[in-house]
Amino acid sequence: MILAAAERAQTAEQAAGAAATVPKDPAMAAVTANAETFVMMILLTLLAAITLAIIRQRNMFGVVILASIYSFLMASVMLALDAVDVAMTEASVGAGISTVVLLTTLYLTGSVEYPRPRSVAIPLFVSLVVGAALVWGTIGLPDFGIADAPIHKHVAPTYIEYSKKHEMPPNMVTAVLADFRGFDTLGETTVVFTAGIGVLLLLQGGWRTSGNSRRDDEDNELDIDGGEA
Amino acid sequence: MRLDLILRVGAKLILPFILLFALYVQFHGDYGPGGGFQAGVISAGMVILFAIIFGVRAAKHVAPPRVVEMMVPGGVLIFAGTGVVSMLLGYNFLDYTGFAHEFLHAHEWGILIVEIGVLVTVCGTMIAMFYAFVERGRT
Amino acid sequence: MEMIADAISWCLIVPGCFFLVTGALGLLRMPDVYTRMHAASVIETLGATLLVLGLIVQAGLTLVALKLVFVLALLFFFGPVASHALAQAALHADVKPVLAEDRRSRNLDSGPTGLAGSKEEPSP
Amino acid sequence: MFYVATGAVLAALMLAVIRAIRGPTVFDRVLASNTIGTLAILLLASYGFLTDRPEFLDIGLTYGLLNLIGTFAVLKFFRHGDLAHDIAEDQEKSRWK
Repeated sequence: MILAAAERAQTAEQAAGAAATVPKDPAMAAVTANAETFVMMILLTLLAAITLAIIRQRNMFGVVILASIYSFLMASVMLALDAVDVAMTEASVGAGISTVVLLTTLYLTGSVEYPRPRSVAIPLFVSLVVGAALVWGTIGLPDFGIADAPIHKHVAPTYIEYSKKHEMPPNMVTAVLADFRGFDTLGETTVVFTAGIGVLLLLQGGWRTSGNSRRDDEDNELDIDGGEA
Repeated sequence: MRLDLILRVGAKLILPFILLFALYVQFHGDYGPGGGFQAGVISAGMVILFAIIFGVRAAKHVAPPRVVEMMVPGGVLIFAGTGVVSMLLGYNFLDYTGFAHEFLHAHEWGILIVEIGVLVTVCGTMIAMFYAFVERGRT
Repeated sequence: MEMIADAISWCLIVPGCFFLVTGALGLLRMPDVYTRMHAASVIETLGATLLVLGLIVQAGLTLVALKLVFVLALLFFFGPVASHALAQAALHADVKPVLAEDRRSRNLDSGPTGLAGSKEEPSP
Repeated sequence: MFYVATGAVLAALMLAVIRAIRGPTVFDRVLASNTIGTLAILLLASYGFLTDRPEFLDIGLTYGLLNLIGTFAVLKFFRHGDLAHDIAEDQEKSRWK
């Protein structure tokens, strides 16, 4: 049992790449794997508790604060799963920006959730069916962390070999994101750009009037008046 | 009557460190966790903290909305322009091999420039979203 | 040498853990916001400082120790700032501290049911 | 040793989460969230030592720096009902009145 866990941990670490320093001793690896399981179980339980509290909470301020706690715990889970860059993204977005954006939204919408309009049977049914379909879909996936999953056989070893051969940056996530898959990252940046432009268009109401100085505004108004006359 | 003197002094203390940490995350991304997206979010967080403590008007002196809105497409242009330059140098789109005399140096330069593009877009988008949300429903 | 370092970190980490759990217990059990803040400050000052100092001893003279020092300085300077802002906002929102007389009279009146907090979710 | 530290931090984390869920006023929740931020930094540090990879403290630093933004935002919203509220403008207005 312990040996299997050690093997699993080692293979998972090897598959995870060169960024992690693999513990040499198998006993140490077993200890690490057990501790990881323990921490993960507690963190996931806390996440479930926070989620239930968010659902039951009617005051929107409580929801905002609980959501920030959720993102704290989620970043810890990401770190326990060795996804360091994702953990960093979750920490930086969840701790500061998302709280601020949710609060500014609350200023526009009001802070108390309306009581449920109708019966909950249909939404409950829909969400149960969708959730069951998603869980059913995960059965087809390979087990968590096993070494002979297809993703560890073809693409990842190629990247690892290539970046070892050419002595690329030690954090391979950066190399993969910005170099090997630079085209994807360009697409992601374009997505951020598009989302930002969309939000700006929605909130500022088409033509931009905010950034100009007062005199510019008056000029615009005069122009509009002249045009209408 | 300045009730929040302590907040102002505390914010003045922490603001430069947030920006410094953002730069660390940006330029240390090759060796540790982080990269352009995270650094952009952190530096946008600095401007937002400034706006919360010192008021939005002061923040607009620091990061004028015109500049911020230029940053949103500017980063994408930097990113795509890197690709175009590498095509002009005779390689594939976003293949950085032609940027320097040596493979490793060229790719480090390419990654650096591309990450700066990501930083500029993400930072601009976050600050512009904050300004837009904050201005909505007033005046 | 390693044994001495281990002994020093044990001596720092165990009290740190004790103060962490004590502070969290106080955060859960205290009757109102201000006393809870009092308990939480134990976590942020004593517990975190001792724990991080123990980890610094384990890390030795490395970059990790430097980062831990930064974390320590951060907690040291900005925990009190956040606590100050929180207490000020709570006072501004008219959350009254629960006094000993209140508790005694409430205990006489209606038993210990009303201890959980002085006010329901205030809205701005 | 790191087992003890991680266990204690996890126990404190659980107690703080219970307070965040139960907290009657918003300020209790903000306090619990602030405490959870501190505890998350400590968890990252001790867990990094436990798994022999303490290099990832950068994430803890991110927490520490950005936790302040969220706390200040919530508290300012409560104090003034508005994130864009400008105290300097208030003072100018009161001077002219």
